[in-house]
Amino acid sequence: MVGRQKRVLKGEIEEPPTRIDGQPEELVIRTLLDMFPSTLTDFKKVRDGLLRAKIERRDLFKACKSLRDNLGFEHLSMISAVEYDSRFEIVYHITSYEKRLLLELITTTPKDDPSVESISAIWGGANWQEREAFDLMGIKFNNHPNLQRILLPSDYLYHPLRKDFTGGG
Amino acid sequence: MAEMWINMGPQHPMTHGLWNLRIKVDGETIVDAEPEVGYLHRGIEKICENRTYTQIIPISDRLCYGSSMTWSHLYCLTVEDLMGIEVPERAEYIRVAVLEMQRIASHLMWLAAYAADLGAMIGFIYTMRDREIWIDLLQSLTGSRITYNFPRIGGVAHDLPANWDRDALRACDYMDKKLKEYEDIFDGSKVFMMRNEGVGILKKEDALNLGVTGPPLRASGVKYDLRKDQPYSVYPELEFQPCYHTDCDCYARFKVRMDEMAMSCHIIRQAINNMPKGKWRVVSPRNAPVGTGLGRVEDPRGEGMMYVVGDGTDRPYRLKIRSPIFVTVSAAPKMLIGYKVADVVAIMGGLDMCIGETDR
Amino acid sequence: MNLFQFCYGLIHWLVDLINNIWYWLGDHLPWAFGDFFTAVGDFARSHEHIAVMAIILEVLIIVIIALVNVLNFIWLDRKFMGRMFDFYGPYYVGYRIGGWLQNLADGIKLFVKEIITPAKADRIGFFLGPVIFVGSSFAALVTIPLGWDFYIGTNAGPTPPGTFPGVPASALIAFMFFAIAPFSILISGWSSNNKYTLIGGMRSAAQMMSYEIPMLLCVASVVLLAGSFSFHGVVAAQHDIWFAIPLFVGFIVFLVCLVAEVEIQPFDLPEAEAELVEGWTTEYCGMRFGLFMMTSYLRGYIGGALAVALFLGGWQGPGFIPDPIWFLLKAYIVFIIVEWMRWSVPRVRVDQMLNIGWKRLLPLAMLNLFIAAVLKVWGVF
Amino acid sequence: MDVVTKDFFNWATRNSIYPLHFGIMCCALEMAVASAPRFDAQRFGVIYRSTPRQCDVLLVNGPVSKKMKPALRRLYDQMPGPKWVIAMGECAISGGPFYNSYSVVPGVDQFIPVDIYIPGCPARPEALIDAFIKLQKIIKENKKGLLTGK
Repeated sequence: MVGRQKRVLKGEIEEPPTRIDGQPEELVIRTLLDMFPSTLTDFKKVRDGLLRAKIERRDLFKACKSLRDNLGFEHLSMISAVEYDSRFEIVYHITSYEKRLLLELITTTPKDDPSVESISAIWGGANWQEREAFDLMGIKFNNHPNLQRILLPSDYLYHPLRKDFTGGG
Repeated sequence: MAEMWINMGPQHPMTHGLWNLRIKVDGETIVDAEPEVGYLHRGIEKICENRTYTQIIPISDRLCYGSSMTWSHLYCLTVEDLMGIEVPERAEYIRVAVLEMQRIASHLMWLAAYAADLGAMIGFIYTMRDREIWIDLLQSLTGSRITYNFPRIGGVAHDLPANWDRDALRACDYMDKKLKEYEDIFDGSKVFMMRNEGVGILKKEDALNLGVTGPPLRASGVKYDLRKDQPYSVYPELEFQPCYHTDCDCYARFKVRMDEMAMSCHIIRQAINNMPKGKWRVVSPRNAPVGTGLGRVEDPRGEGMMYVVGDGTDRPYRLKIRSPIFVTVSAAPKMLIGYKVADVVAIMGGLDMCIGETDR
Repeated sequence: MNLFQFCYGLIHWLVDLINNIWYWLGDHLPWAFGDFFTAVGDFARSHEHIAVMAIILEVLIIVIIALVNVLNFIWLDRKFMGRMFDFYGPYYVGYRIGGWLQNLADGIKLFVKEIITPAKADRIGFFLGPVIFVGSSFAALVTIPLGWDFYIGTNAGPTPPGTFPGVPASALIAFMFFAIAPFSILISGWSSNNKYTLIGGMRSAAQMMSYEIPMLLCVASVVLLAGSFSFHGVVAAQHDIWFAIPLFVGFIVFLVCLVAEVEIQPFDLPEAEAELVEGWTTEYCGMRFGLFMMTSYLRGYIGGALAVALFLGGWQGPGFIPDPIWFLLKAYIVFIIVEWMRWSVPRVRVDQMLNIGWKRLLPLAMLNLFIAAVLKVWGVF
Repeated sequence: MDVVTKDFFNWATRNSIYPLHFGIMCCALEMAVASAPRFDAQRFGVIYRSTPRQCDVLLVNGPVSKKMKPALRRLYDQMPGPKWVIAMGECAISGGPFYNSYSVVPGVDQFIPVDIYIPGCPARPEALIDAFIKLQKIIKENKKGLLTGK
């Protein structure tokens, strides 16, 4: 057993800091609300380590840039596009490895103009996820380097995850 | 030799699934690379919108054939978050034991494919042989070899069979011995080290920027394991450490996975020894409330995530799946450019491709 | 009695048998065919004709032995691999003889398969690749003697003192033919018009360039010690001690180069399965592929035979077993050691392969040659 | 000539089956397991080749998406005759759980003739070995001269 421990652990053992005081969440909330007082709404701490906020799409790029540069959110986990009756919601899940936080940033686009600013210049991992959202849901990402279909054949005509698509599934 | 594009795939021994890696080579050196996925796109997200919550569990099993238990568990976790269900503690312990078994089986599968890619047939055969032990354990628990359909919304399908815990502990002891043997086979082989050390460097900044998660991220020196840092099941009550490495190369990825297998054995032992008695399932409601649910687990391949939107009916309004490999493979050009054609198998094999979840 | 004398005698006996009837026919046929019959019969009885027929028979015998050996080798390879890997290997085809018929079934099936020439392939090169590969390998094969009396030669009488029976400079000829095969790989790789095969062919050319030189340097050290270019001379010089013992470094270098030359596992870069689909055989199907596969094992057999003849004392052993059996036994053991390496070692990369060839094996081969020269100067041999 | 040789060729053909090393989804894992020690398909002379030029059997082991369909058809066309197709698992037979998906071809037999269907989701390795034995029977009973194709 002793040998096993020695083999597995690389370097010193570091205990993760306790998160009971909720300090990092409040820091993030304060900073973001200071920067975008008018466009950032519905800030909410869902549970420990998970925050939720809505932002208007014109400030999305700036908000993401300051999230990465000032607040240490270095990892974009997921981009999901959801279709509602009159709007598309694009949900960005952004992780901070140091603060152990997950921020759920929701932005809305109207149905007749489904386009937001691409954030693949900030997080390179957003590149393919935005292509996927374009492929399946038909959301245009402005200033994307290579916005093409990724999962479906390039001559496919529809965006199959939209609710009005009836081709199967 | 002039520069030329080579298509590796969709049918190619290197791919382990259906995808296409287009590389541009100058002689034997790669100057450009471009992965292309989508050959296994099944439209699971659309299918899930037309199935009830319970019907989706077997479909989520088929997301990733290497580690199907993880994905059905992730789905159940997400829907429990949406419905607000508290899972009994025994169910959580059973889930953790089974998940870590699945992690070992998945890593063994990766090791087999990796060894076969590098040309060491002996590695393929020995790891496949030892994977059967874990598959047998999971089979005696769930009745199936690959797609288990075992987690349920609000618990697990059934309790442990008799003597299963004893067999699992024995398998852990056996695995500890076998891991030493693998170290002899792989680390003791000069050729293996030559093929791995210093190959496929992915620096920490690039890994963070490109959204790489899981073992490749930890091999780049980021100590981040969701089980430890944003714990989701009963992982906070178990004692373990995330395995990481700072060399950023293929050997580091290999080493991280080998250490994770040993650590998983350690977790299985704890989970089985500390398992409380009690119920293993609570009844889940048929209809979900209006709202969103989020689940996030440490898949063997990285960060698996699901986002479900409920609209009050018995079917999800939208289910979004985040596949770790889908994001990781987009970092492939960063790792490939500048190396030789023969390094493609080492680098892409070190990522542990699973196309089922990538293409969804 | 050596093989040639045996074949000569056999042919002579057969010709005499047939000629009895032939002359009888010539005598009794009514028209003026008698002279013609006599002329043909006399030609058939002439020494030249019988010698040529005897040589053909010799080659046939050696090739049949080699082919049976190749079947054995493939069977042994798969069985050995199976035992290493916890399974049986071929088992049900030819159940009573341990699955030996499996390779025969494979070969016949490939014979039946359709042969496709890709539309954009260079047809001549695509056809010539297998021909040169198989032909050069068989040519290398027939120069290797299996025993003191078991070789392809024309000397009917006793050899004069100071010379050796068999083809003079047979070792040189064998290595010459042995080195042709990579060119055919390059031809077939290029003419298939496929990127994988092209890379495989180029790798093969690079490999041949870098491994032929240390290998021939090792052969040179052996020839230096033996003082003869023929296999008989080399083997006769190993009567007291195998060359593998004084030239141990050379033996190891020779084995490694041999593995690279016959393209098996750590050095099977031209047909690296993981990255180049099947390497330079990707576009070949049917019997052409079957010939490639058979010939690659045949080259394994030739390699084992060369190692045995040059370093392991050839057919010399305790006298109670016939020479060829000893020779084949040793060749099998060398082959099994090579296969052992094949199934347990990963594949090296192309630049590493060149590094090993030029930076490790070439200096070692030079060192070995130096050792041989010192031994020769001291008069040990 | 054919009368004399067909039994002999038939014996050889049925005893040396080379499937294509081609994995699509879950059943591909079971295909790999079938050639690993416990199930050991090599006993029957089953060897996986990586290039379609050297194969006898196309093993379709998963759902075929519409993006993959032309590539799979091309793989089938590249194989030299006589050739056979095994549809392994529900996905290859009928689309399986994804039968009504917008991007999955419901059954590989819509564009490739299939000889043997293996049910199961995923099909077990024993089922795959059983399919190989059934394929041997098919070849044996198919008494047409094998030189003329299937």
